[in-house]
Amino acid sequence: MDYTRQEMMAIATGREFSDGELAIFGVGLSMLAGFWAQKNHAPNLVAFTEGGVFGSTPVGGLPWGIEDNRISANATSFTNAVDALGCLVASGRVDNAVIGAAQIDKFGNVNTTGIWPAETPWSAGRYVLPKVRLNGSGGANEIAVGAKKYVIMVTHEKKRFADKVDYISSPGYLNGGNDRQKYNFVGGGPSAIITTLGILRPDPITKEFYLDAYFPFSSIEEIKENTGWDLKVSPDVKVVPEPTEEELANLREIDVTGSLRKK
Amino acid sequence: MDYTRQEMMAIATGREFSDGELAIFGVGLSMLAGFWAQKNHAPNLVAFTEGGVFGSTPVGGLPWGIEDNRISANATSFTNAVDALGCLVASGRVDNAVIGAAQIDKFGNVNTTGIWPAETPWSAGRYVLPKVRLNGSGGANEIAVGAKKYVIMVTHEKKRFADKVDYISSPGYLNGGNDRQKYNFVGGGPSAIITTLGILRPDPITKEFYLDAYFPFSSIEEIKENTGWDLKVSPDVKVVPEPTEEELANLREIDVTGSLRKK
Amino acid sequence: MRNKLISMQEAVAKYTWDGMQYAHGGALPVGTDSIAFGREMLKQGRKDLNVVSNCNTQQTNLLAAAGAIKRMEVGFAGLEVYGFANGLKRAVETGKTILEDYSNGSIPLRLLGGALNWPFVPATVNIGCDQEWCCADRPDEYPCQTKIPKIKDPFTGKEYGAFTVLKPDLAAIHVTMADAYGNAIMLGTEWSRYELSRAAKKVVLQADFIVDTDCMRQFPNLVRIPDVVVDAVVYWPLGAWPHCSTGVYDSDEKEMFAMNAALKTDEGYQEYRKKYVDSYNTWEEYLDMIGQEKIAQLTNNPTTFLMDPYRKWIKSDDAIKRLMSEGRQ
Amino acid sequence: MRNKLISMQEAVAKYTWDGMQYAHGGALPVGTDSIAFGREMLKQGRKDLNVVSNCNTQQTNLLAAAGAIKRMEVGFAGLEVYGFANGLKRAVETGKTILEDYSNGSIPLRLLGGALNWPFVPATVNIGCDQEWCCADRPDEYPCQTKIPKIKDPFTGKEYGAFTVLKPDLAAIHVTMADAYGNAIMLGTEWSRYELSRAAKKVVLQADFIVDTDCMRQFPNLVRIPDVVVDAVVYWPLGAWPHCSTGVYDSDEKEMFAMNAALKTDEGYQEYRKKYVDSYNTWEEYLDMIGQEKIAQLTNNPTTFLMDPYRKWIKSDDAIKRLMSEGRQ
Repeated sequence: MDYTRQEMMAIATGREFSDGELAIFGVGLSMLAGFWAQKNHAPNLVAFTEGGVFGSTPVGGLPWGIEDNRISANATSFTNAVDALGCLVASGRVDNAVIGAAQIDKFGNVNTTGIWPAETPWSAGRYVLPKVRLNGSGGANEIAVGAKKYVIMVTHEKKRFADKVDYISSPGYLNGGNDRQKYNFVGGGPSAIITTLGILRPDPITKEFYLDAYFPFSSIEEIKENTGWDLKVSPDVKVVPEPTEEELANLREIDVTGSLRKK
Repeated sequence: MDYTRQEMMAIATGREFSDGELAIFGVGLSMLAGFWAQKNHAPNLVAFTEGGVFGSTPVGGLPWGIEDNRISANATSFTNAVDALGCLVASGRVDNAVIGAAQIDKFGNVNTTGIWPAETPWSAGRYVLPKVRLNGSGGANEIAVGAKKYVIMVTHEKKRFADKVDYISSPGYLNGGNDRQKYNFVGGGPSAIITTLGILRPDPITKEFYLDAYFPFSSIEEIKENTGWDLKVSPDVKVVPEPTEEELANLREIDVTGSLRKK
Repeated sequence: MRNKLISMQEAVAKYTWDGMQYAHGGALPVGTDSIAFGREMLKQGRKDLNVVSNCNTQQTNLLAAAGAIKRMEVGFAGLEVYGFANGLKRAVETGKTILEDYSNGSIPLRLLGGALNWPFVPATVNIGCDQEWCCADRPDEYPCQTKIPKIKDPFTGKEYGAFTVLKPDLAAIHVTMADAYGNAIMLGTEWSRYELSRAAKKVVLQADFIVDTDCMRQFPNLVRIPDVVVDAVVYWPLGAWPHCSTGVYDSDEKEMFAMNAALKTDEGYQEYRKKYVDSYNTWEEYLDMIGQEKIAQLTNNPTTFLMDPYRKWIKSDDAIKRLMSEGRQ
Repeated sequence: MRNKLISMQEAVAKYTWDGMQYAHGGALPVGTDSIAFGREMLKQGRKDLNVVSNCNTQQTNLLAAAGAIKRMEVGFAGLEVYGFANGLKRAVETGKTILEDYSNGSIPLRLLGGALNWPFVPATVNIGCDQEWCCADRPDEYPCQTKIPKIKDPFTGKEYGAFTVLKPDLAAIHVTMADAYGNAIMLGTEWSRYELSRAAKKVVLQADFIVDTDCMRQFPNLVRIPDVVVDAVVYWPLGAWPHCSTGVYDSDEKEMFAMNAALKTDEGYQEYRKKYVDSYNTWEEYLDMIGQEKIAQLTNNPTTFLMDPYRKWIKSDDAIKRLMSEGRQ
């Protein structure tokens, strides 16, 4: 079957969502994966955006932002950031979510703030300026802290998969184990890292992410090569089932502009 | 001129409001005094209620409550309690207000919670049940803590004017002096106690309320007799000017049901 | 979206139980409240309630008169210009109801803290007064240090208080309009209903009108309670009576006084209950009990124009009954 | 009620100054924002700004590109699907702008804390991560203990953080509709504009439409920003361009990319400024600059039906000019 790595990643992410969950979607890939799940197998997945846009579906193309007219045209409720990110996300009410990452480490900590190729703040012991400034955390910090679980969606490249991220914008399992408890986070932490090559899941005890499954077009070797730490591989490592025709058809109905089809 | 003690009290209270102030009114007498001021001499007095009802005037009679349809019929904005009592009152934004009292003491502390004729919580050293349960503080606690200044409006009776109130529902100057500073209250405290007999004001240093002025129909003696502590009298004690014809006409236009005219 | 329209009986049976922490959603003591829901709780014999009440209303006045309220946290315990709340007053003075005092501004902030799942809420109010020093739950602690404990501002070192947050088991919230999925519009002051809808573990809406979801899509900024936080929707016209519902009906002045007078004694309560609680089952019987003449009078008021933009989406009683039976399938 | 309608020039001259703490009110990086107000600040040469920005927008992207932002607190610094914000990125990477990072949820809570005049806000987010440990204001403190200091929950003894509250000198807030007195209706997500309107010391509204106060009296529950918190009202049609304003116009996709591309370099910024900042004075000239064809295209979008209930109260340009000259008397 003809599908792209991006499409496989979106479908693998969407499969993480179950019917009846309360979910928060971001823009772009995250929203496509979520709305695909709703269309494909989770008709009662209830989603909203961090702006407090409720009950809507995209109209006229993939929204440019989560407050864009394309996601506001058929909303049933507009509230605000304190409501969506505070009362629903940071509070611990949201069942599932997706966030992105510029850089990720073996404990699922996410950096979306900047790139420090030489000295990082933690290696320098002071806040040095980033070489490349990125977007910051947005609402992902609230998701990381509060969501019952969430998926991290990221392009699988060695430079993105670091032993230790330059900057923790959204905390995963921090230094592993029960390190999240130090901060009394209500959320459960990341349940999966879904990449363009496969699916990583956290060890139940150490919380270090290991390779749980790879995509039909990738391999354990390719994944290990593109990971910046010595990635452990599950003895039961699986191949992710490739998209069914129906799954792919549903995705392409959602992805009207074909943004995922660019190879 | 023919006017009641209640009308004199309402007018004396209304005279405390200046044009351009941001004010919060309660129900009943307080609202009459406020809307009278707006009509009489302070056209740009801006008032709202603790429910977050903005821009309205009573329609069809004195409202039964500050959220009654009679005060909601011509509002320009409806918000909520956090907004009105939190963001506007407790925050320190409100310039002036009126609260009532079942019992008041020489430092302007107000009791609206209950009557303990024998043992009070502070004399018993434990929370004993009140003999007579009253309404509690409502939004008056926020006004007492946050308003830049406020008037306490109360019927002048000995049983209400106590050396020390049974229960402080809304703090005035507590034990006097700068005692409010202990709690970092942003508001300035009560500027006057206006009664059916006269006007008491706080000493600038000790914050003990003294008699500043009495009404044309009352006397220093009558007031001292009806006060439960040894009331100090200003050496410059004045007689409050009686209502002018215009003032009274304006009040009676506001008090359409004549609630203040019952003697 | 799930059709959440159920009957009043079902809602009370499913979402309330003895000893629960129950919050009711209204607008101060004269404005809207889920009073019909409270009547049904009485019919079903709920007792030992732990009530969160921003303000007392005729609902809590009635439940207290019935002896159903074991404990109540409150900002204001009266009925504004309608006077003291006799049923509640009697229950408190006789020790039947433990009343824990806060203020009208602190109850909503404590609900907001619950909604945000904060550990506590900073207290700049209700300190330096007997709301801090007197604790009805722990009467021997005076001045109480544990009800609103001291907390230091880490930036200035100054001392303030800390409130516990509120997360009631259930909030029964009166709204002007709801659709079958639980999207709701309130007219008039929200009071603390927004915070309540996020703080409570379960939310039941009691609506004056059921409207089509198209109404919500036309006015999404008015939908301050979206379906995601709502568990059930109950249609109950005139459901805040004898209080007012802005845009719909006035408070029933005569009945407000009469009801409160009745609740002054146990005999009065028993009579009231027979006449105004046990006498009906359906909303049609309830409306008959109020009487068509009275309803015509209360609904002819200077706020009714506020409902005009939404009338075309109002669902008929028949349509509502169809939706209710669909929802059950 | 005071007529607060003034010109854009007057509003910026009166309410902004060099070095001030300036907050802009928008809805994330693609939705509405007071962008026209920011252009006028640039015209008037404002500099050394200390900006409070829930999210970066093209306003802060432009001001940063101009070197006018000395310091900025932010939850999100990008442009969502439109990419990184090149002007801001450049200013941060070169050290021209000190960027202090928070998150999209914590900035509104800090504004709410400012609105409530709290000493601090409990932090359950932005802790256990580099928003806590890295402080751009005090770079030598690592891990920083003073940006989000630890605070103990007095009820459980557990440790959380504490945020400083925000009380900007000015909030310039974009709204869909305002009356001359400052009552305002927002369509679409409020984002943090409600909190901002209460937290800021002064508030200027930038409105797409000026409407009659009768509109507010018909829809008082939509008026989330009442006149009492507003100092001035500025009429500026298409004022969030090239962002979108829900119910009115779409984001201008071509211009969003072109503007951001221009801001990548100082030369690009200089050209942009000449063409899109210095080229107009009145709102008519501003609309000409955008072009009638483009405006027709942007205002023909699937959200325009959201404005329908309010159209009859929209004031004409002539009526607005009359109100502006009346207000000046």
